Amino acid sequence: MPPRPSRRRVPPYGFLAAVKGNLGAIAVGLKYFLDPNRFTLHYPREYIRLKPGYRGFIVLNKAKCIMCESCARICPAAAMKMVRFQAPDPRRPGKMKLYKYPVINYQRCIFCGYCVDVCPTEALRHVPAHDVVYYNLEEMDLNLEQFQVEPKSPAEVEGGIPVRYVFDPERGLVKVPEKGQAGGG
Amino acid sequence: MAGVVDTIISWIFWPPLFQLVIAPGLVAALAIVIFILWFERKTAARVQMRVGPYNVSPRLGGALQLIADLIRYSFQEPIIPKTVDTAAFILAPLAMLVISVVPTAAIPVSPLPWTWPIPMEHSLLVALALTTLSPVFLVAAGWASNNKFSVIGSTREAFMVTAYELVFIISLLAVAAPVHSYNLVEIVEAQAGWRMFAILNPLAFLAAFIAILMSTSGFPFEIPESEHEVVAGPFTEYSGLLYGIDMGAAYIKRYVMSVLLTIAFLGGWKPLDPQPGAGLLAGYIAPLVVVLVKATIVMAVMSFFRAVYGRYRLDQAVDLAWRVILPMALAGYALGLIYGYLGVI
Amino acid sequence: MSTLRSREARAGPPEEGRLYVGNLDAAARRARELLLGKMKLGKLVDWGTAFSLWPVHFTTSCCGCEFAATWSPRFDAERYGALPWLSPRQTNLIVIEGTVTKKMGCALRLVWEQMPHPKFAIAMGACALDGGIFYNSYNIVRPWEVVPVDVFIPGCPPRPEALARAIVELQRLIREKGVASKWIEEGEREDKPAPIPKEDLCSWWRG
Amino acid sequence: MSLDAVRSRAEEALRGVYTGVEEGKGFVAFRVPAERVVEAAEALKSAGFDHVKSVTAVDRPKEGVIEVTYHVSSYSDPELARGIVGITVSLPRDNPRMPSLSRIWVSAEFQEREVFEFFGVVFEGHPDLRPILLIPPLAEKHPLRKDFIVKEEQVYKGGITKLEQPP
Repeated sequence: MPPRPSRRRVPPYGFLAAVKGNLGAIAVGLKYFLDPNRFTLHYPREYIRLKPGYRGFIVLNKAKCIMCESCARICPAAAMKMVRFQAPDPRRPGKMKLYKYPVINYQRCIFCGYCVDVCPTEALRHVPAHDVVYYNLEEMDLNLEQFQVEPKSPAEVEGGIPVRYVFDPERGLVKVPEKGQAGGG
Repeated sequence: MAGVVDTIISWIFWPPLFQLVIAPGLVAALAIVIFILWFERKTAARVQMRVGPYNVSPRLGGALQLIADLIRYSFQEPIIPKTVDTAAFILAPLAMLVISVVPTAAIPVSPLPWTWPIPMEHSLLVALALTTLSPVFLVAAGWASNNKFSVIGSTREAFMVTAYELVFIISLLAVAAPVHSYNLVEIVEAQAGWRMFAILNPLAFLAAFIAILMSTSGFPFEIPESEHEVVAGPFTEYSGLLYGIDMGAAYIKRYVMSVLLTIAFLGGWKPLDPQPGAGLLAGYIAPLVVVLVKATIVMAVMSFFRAVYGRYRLDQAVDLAWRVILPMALAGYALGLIYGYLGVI
Repeated sequence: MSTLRSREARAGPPEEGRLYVGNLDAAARRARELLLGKMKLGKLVDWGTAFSLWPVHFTTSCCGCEFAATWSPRFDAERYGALPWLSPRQTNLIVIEGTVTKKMGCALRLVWEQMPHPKFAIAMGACALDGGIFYNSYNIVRPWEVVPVDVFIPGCPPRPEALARAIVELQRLIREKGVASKWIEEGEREDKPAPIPKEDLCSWWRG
Repeated sequence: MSLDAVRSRAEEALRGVYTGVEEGKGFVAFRVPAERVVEAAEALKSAGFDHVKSVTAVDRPKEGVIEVTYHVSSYSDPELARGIVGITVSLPRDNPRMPSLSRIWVSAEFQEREVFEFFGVVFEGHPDLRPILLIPPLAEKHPLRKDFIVKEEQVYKGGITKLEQPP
């Protein structure tokens, strides 16, 4: 559609309008100064518990993995790779079998969740953790053992209080404590 | 023994020293400025539904934030680029700091003659003249930096100086007219009861208030250092302690001008009325505290405007100063002349 | 680029014909030993630096939105004493948000050099760590090849809590390791060497 | 519907110059020989198309051509602002040269520089034909040509580890 010429609303102009506008601005500022509606999340002490389905960190359940490589092939950032092991096959004694398991490199992972979606046996799943930071790059490149460990949100580990936000028609966003269990779990 | 203590006290409270260095001079200025900066950040946060500085000292509500900033600035690397004029670059902020405090020498905080640092008849004029000095050093700081943003910021400051100085002087002369005196003590003594000039002459008070905001880059007029346009204005090249001094000097100037505004318009020490023969506490310290509290409230109101107003453009600010605020100040002066002619006060 | 003049003065012998006021070098050293050794000034400096991390943000990609959200009312990061500042001379933290192209790498290096010591860097998002989905692009550099990065945040983009966590971790790093006081003690912070030298980054730059 | 007016105006201006027409949604492109592109551009400019929205190119190695397309539109004429008109030029792939249109439309200048560095198309008469986004060693390789190889990684990490037990 071509742009339609819009009719601009001209604000009221003049000395009285200016005085009124300034006083109105100060009045609004004073209203919020005297009765602030502060909904700041005090982050290390409080945290937002993520809803199910949030694309957080990814954890592997090795028992379910059928080594189909779909996750590594679909990864758009080439963050997920297959590591290969050659070991004796328990079903056919004397023969060797090639085992392949995915590992992830969080340096590149963009948390798109394609690998979780494509996994045919739900061996990969998202963990509701999202605020993990690293001091160096090496520890972000996980190996097979580290990939099976479920990462914990540091705020949860340090004993933060889970909160959630609800919309109040009069006051806007309001922070309320999460109902039910406090702490982890 | 008591004689020794008395001697020491008399040395500390020797007005020329005490007034310039301790209160309302440098030490009190720094303390109040640190409080006001914290208050400014907290107020802006409060109006914007935030918390503001908090985690540095949760029990005090983050009141130590400015101390932390000061420590960090003091122990950061002071970068002095090779392209600057080194002597001017270093001396300009220091001179600005010193010159900003100097007007307090002419501002009396008590009616008793032994508390005046320099007994003079025209103290209002002297204080006004001394407050006009510090922009020179701000412009010099920008010029010495030899950076395009600094030079642009300095030029903006120079524009602002031409815009606000006249307004400030005329609006303060509106106070001197009805009293028939340039002596600040007489001006305060004329404001007995609730007849303070802020109520009698609101036009001049408002003009002086806006002129203070303009002169110290208060928030609606933070034009020389507007960081979205010129990086940090005259302070672009300053880092570490020198930048802290720079910023502190601007706020100290605002503080000194607020003290002057308090004396001239808000009745100074007026709820108190020290009689001749009053002691150190009743005659000097108590009026001083009243003045400082009033000045702090004035600065707090100025800080509150940071949360309400957006920044003006340079042309808008200069236009406002010449077309609206200057006629307002002149009208206030006319009102003061009428008061003086009728002998209201 | 810029030097500490006193360091220059300390290095060479006093020139003849200059006003020579005692042994300034030894006096400075003694004062430093007194302040750092006896009065435990280092802890104070670390405390001040940790709670006064003013970030200059180097926004090249979508992570800038999350940076803005972190300083928004909901995740107010000014609680940690971090005030976003747009002039690098007065800051001590750079937050690298997003893909850094080869041409932008030079700008990143120049901004980094403008900042006074002690200074810190946070690399935010997958693009700033290893390129993200642009890992095989012909025109990007990794920010950790240009400046020494202290804290890495994975995510595309990370949530505001993750950036807040990075600031908290950086504060902990400064206070536990005493990075800021180490700078005063040794005069120079030991930078992790950046793999790409500045000459390669800024070969095209005529400035 | 609205494109028809734009199309008829452009056809009228380019009569006798263009050799083919392609049409898309809100877009019509005229194929113009390389030696007559300046003439076509001047005709469009005088017809009221006053700016270039984008200059792009497509590398077709099988046909041995690089097709450069100028998308032009109008700010001044609201009727012409309803559609976008393209002029497409086919250039030989081994020596792509064409006259610069930045003299006619100033807004084409930076985008011609971009096409120059990404495809190696030389715009003759361009006032300042330097690379704009890439830095020198890369800018000579013309990365958006189809024969520029970017590095790809395989889905396996490392080699094969021999184990005594299954992992």
